[in-house]
Amino acid sequence: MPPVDVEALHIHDLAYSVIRVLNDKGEAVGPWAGQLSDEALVEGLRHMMTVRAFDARMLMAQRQGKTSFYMQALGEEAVACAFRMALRPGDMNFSTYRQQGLLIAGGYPLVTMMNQIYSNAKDPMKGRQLPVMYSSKKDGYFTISGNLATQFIQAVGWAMASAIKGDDKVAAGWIGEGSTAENDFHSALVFASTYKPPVILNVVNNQWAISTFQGIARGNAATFASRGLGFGIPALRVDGNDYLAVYAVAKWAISRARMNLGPTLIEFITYRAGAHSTSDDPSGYRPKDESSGWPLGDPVERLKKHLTLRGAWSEERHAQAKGEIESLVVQAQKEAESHGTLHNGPHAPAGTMFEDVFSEPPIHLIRQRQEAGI
Amino acid sequence: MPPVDVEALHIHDLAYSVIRVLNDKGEAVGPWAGQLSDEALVEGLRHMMTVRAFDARMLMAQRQGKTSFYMQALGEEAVACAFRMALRPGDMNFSTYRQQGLLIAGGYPLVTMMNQIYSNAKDPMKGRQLPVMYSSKKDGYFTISGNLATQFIQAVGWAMASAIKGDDKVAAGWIGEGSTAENDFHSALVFASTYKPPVILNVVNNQWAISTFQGIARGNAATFASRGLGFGIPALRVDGNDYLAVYAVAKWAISRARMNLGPTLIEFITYRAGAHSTSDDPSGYRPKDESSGWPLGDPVERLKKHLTLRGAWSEERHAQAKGEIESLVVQAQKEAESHGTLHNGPHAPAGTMFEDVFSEPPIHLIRQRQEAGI
Amino acid sequence: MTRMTMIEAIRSAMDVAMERDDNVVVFGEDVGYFGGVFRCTAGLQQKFGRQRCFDAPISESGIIGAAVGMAAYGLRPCVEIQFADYIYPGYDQLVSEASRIRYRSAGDFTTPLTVRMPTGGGIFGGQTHSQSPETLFAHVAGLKTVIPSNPHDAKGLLIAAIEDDDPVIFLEPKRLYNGPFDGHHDRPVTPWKKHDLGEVPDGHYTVPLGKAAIMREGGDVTVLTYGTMVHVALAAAAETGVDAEIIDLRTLLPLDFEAIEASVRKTGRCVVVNEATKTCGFAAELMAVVMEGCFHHLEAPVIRVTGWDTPYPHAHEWDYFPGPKRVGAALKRVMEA
Amino acid sequence: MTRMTMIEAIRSAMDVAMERDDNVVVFGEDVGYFGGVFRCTAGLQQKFGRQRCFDAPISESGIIGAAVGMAAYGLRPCVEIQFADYIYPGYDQLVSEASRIRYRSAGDFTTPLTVRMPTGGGIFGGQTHSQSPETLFAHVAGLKTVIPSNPHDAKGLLIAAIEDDDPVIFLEPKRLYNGPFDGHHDRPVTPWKKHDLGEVPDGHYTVPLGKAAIMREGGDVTVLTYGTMVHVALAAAAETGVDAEIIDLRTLLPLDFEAIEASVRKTGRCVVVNEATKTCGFAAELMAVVMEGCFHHLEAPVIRVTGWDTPYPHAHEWDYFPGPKRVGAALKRVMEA
Ligand SMILES: Cc1ncc(C[n+]2csc(CCOP(=O)(O)OP(=O)(O)O)c2C)c(N)n1
Ligand SMILES: Cc1ncc(C[n+]2csc(CCOP(=O)(O)OP(=O)(O)O)c2C)c(N)n1
Ligand SMILES: [Mg+2]
Ligand SMILES: [Mg+2]
Repeated sequence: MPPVDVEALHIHDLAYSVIRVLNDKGEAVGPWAGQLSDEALVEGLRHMMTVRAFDARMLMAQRQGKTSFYMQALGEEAVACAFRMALRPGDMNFSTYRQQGLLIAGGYPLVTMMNQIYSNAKDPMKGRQLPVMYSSKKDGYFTISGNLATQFIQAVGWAMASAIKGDDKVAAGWIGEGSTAENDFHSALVFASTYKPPVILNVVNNQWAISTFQGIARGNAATFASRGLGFGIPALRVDGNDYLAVYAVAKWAISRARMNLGPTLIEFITYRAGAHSTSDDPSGYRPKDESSGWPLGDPVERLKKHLTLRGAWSEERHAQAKGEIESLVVQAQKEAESHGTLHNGPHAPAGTMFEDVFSEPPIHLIRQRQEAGI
Repeated sequence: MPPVDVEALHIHDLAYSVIRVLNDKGEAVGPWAGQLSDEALVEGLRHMMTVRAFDARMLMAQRQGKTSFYMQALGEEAVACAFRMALRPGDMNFSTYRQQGLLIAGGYPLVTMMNQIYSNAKDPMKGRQLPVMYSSKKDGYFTISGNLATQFIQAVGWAMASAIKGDDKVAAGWIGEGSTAENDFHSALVFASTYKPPVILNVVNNQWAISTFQGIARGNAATFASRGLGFGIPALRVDGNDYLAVYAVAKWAISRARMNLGPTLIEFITYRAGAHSTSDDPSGYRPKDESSGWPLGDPVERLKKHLTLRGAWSEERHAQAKGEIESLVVQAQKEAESHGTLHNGPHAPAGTMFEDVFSEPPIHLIRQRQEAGI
Repeated sequence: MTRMTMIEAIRSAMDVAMERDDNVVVFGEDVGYFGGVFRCTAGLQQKFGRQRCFDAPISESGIIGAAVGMAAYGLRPCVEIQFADYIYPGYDQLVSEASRIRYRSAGDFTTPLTVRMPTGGGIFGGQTHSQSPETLFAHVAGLKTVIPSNPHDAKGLLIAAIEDDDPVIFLEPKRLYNGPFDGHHDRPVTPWKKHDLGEVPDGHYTVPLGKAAIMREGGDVTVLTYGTMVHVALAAAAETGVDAEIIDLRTLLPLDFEAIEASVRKTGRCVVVNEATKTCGFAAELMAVVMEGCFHHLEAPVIRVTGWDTPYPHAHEWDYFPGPKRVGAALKRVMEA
Repeated sequence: MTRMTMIEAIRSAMDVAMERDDNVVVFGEDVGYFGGVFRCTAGLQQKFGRQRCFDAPISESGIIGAAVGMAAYGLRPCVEIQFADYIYPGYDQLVSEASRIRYRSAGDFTTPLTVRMPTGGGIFGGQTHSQSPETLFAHVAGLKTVIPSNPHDAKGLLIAAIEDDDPVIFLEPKRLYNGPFDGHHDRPVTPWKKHDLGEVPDGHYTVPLGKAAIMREGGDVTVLTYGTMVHVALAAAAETGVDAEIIDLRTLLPLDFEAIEASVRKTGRCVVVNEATKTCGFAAELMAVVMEGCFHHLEAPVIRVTGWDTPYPHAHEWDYFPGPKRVGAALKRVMEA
């Protein structure tokens, strides 16, 4: 583990290799191991299992016509769940649509998430946003944009503000590997390089961008992490399906930021095991069995194996936890559905559509609302 | 000199060092030396002297109110002049406003350049463009944009087209170091990395972007060249005030492209010895004597010294050449002024303002032209 | 003649254009191997190879910037932006570059390129899959802006766009991809395969840019509209019984002044309809054009029916979308005035 | 009270805002050490330090994107885009982000930020230093758009913009920086230092967003305009002798409907003037607003005087610029109708 005040130049190799803690046997090994207690790991496992159960239910709810759209994080749960545990209250995530794990691991109520997904009467976003486009300032979760990559530079700006105010809060920017091709990936790196604010720039490389393999965005480069090196930003590549490795690297980068040592770029290698979204069917562009052949394995299974090896977990406890979690999710779903679903309502009153465009409604919006009669 | 089919990974050091041919004594040394004959070097010297004389006259013309604006390349003449000599007819430059050397070294008529600067009756751009925003397809010079960086990805697109058509023409994109912060620097690198078209991506690092020192754009990175490495694009850094080094590196990169071995990024280190433009006065932001202290020296003086050492040049020949060139420039200026200047005209007929918006004027433009009565 | 969906018609247009001219290349996000998230380019890579139809990185500015360079070289790129809502990172390359290259080089360089993008709402796409940004193109000198309302026009206009020597923005109302949606979201939509406007000639033909189509002749009031709203207006006329003349503009720039002026002078009344936000929407331009060309023929103020000046909401889609009820009310109101 | 140029007034606004609120930060290209290419931020870094006023890399999307993040944190960034012509790389961050953050988060996050940019022509700046892109902001729900015509308003409006809780686009007509240019390019311009509108209070005050100003009362015709064109219209009225009521809108969004409607109902005639390209320019929206609110009071069609639908040319600037001759002709024409 390099010192937190390392210069990017001295750890170039970490941008080209893969940091791992869990080996094939499920043991925790190497310099990044040994940071989490049994309890913390069991909690982490439960978080990942919750994300997975939540996703499965919501996917089904979408198929049942209860909402318009859903996006799961199947296979990638460790990235957001472990990262979240390394943050502190007050820190801010600028997330994409695939980091529901940040909210779930942070204890955000499942019912509230579902209310948003259903655009129902209790949706905190009042039905204005697509499903999964959560927002919660107090939970350190910046309002998600449907436009890719825009949040990456915003994370840098937020971190600059934290530094300007002498605050020790850190920001985490999140982006998919496909979206690193977008402009704002560059603005983020430029500003991070110039102002060195307390920001962690997370690239979630789940190998696919809808139908497009990562090679199209990565081009002739060996890794996405290496993009950071030309900016003098320390860049690390980590096994994103290894809960322990994700946590350790996150912790390292976050301490750097917290001590005002500047930005870190992290590439998390993972695999999008499911479809891109409910609007997508991957059978048109990738082999059905690719997912099972994916070398990093299932993050839930890997942590389960490790915990079992440690003697802190067992098949029985796993089955029991699974049952508990599923019933928690089902219960949350029932409660959420009692507040309505997309096509059957109820929703926030239609007139709220005209609110929050500005701090105060200007006359043209008042007139339009009158015209709409709502 | 690395083999032209080298992988970026194997020449990382070239992105962090500086390739030079001329040493302090004016001798040509090292692996990149020995590529140009006496005649070629004398021609190169004359090109640079012509650019300088041209700039000086046009600067004065602007001060005399004959046009609105001018931008000189003082101190940076070697970059464009030497690069141009490594290209072939049919290749295309996507240049910034500071590569007039490409046109002059390519034999483009000085009078035509001046006609553009004066927006006079013979201005090939019909008075539509700011001074120095040249365009000449047949001379391999893409129409200059006032918007920074946009041309960089266009160069990549042009090169992609060349490759798609099985053509062996190459494109050269040009950008200032300050403008590498712009989005389209990134799009260019992404597309160049993915499609590996025959393009040379030139970053002219003249240390300043108007009042802003290069550090603001470069941030925590050691060099601009290193930006290419995260894209797997071979990246070289070269002394841009060393005509021989610029030529050698250009030649190397262009052969790579010509043989379809992919893109190359080159950082030319030079120094903007003058003001940014006639609208700028650098005394407000940099020390008056910085320019004389600039370590790379004057490219004209350096080549003159080398040629003299080689026995191919002398003070007398230099003085004579200077006189000849100056009178050529003055003569061109007289001719150009016979076709008009900005404020006194004549210009292209005012009605031409409505032409070339589209291939055929649509009805609304015909109506507007009628309304304008021109 | 074959009955086609709008997607098939658009695909057929690219197929025909690529067959006839080697210089036509097609690319965009998910466009190559997979054939596009709406399947508009399905099969083109298989047929024409990976040099002519390919996947692009997720970079709208890269896609358009590269297309500008290719067009300057001599190709005719036809690129896809996955949703019109995602054009903004590429907007600079349209406004500052594609639109001005001919002008600023006095014809030395030209950029014949087509930028296709699905536009408009009605699919529960929320704020970022529903926008109608046509004003942002029509305002820019040097861009042509086209928006078809049916498969026949879509194919003919797209071929014309690709063959055009200027940059063309080609907006595809995604709610019309499969059938003529009239705003009655609670009723089934007739698929194009069962609709006369789904009749599409198989080979090459063009629908000229800059010519509107009268979709319904009428004497009482002129409706100026385009895209999805054409079908909404047809429904509104049918339901209100107002004898509306419904004009599908098809091309917003260049605009068919003749058709507009002839109709409004005839009817003396006018309703303009667009899905976009109201302020500075294209409807405002149409009102200005009618004011300039037909004021003395107007018996009532022109009324506009548009999206509201809010972001496009998800759950309240049908309160936002200017459906047949709002258009019908405007028709009646303009007749009463 | 001090007589100030518009540049000094703008600088004074930032100075006052930064004094009163530590959360106000100022940055942009060449803005910090040097104080901006137009010198609007000169002295602010020296006074407030490099944390509060600093240079940015040349990246408009970075500048606005970072400002969005800062504003979400709780700062009030006031950023400079060197010329409005260079906003496009940052347009996505305005349209898709700044404008929608409050809405999409239902008020959970807000982005109080101000984006200053010099706008308009008249300085021989050619295609890329002359544009008037106000339509592109006014069309976007969630942005406020402001454009002052004199030092007094510039300072008051800029303070109001910085203190406003929504994102504000602040367009500075660069041809007015030093004096009230009326379009007579062959005559000397009175410097603001010798002009009453150059009288600027020293400390804090605001000119409220959304309120127009009547610059000249009149009974014959209403002129709706803003920015540089206010002075052109004043000249045109003086020269033609038409008793025009000249309204300086000052804020395009929110628009002062009351002022517009009251005046047009009084005069029964209207000319709208903007410098931007004609098609979909803000003048079209004004015509639509007048059509909607005042049709039955209109005695003649509203006339618009605008830039032509071409890129802004360099040498033919005075053939392009809608000067007092064209505005005067429109005044006469609308009176004859
Ligand atoms: C600016 C923009 N362009 C295109 C899209 C359409 N789009 C949505 S998700 C996606 C793929 C993103 O892939 P990646 O960044 O790898 O993230 P992942 O979905 O794999 O998590 C695309 C192209 C968009 N939302 N925004
Ligand atoms: C998109 C855009 N933003 C800002 C500007 C204003 N501008 C013109 S030149 C310049 C500095 C460019 O510096 P650099 O790229 O280093 O090139 P140099 O002038 O040194 O050759 C700036 C900021 C512009 N022309 N375009
Ligand atoms: Mg991905
Ligand atoms: Mg520079």
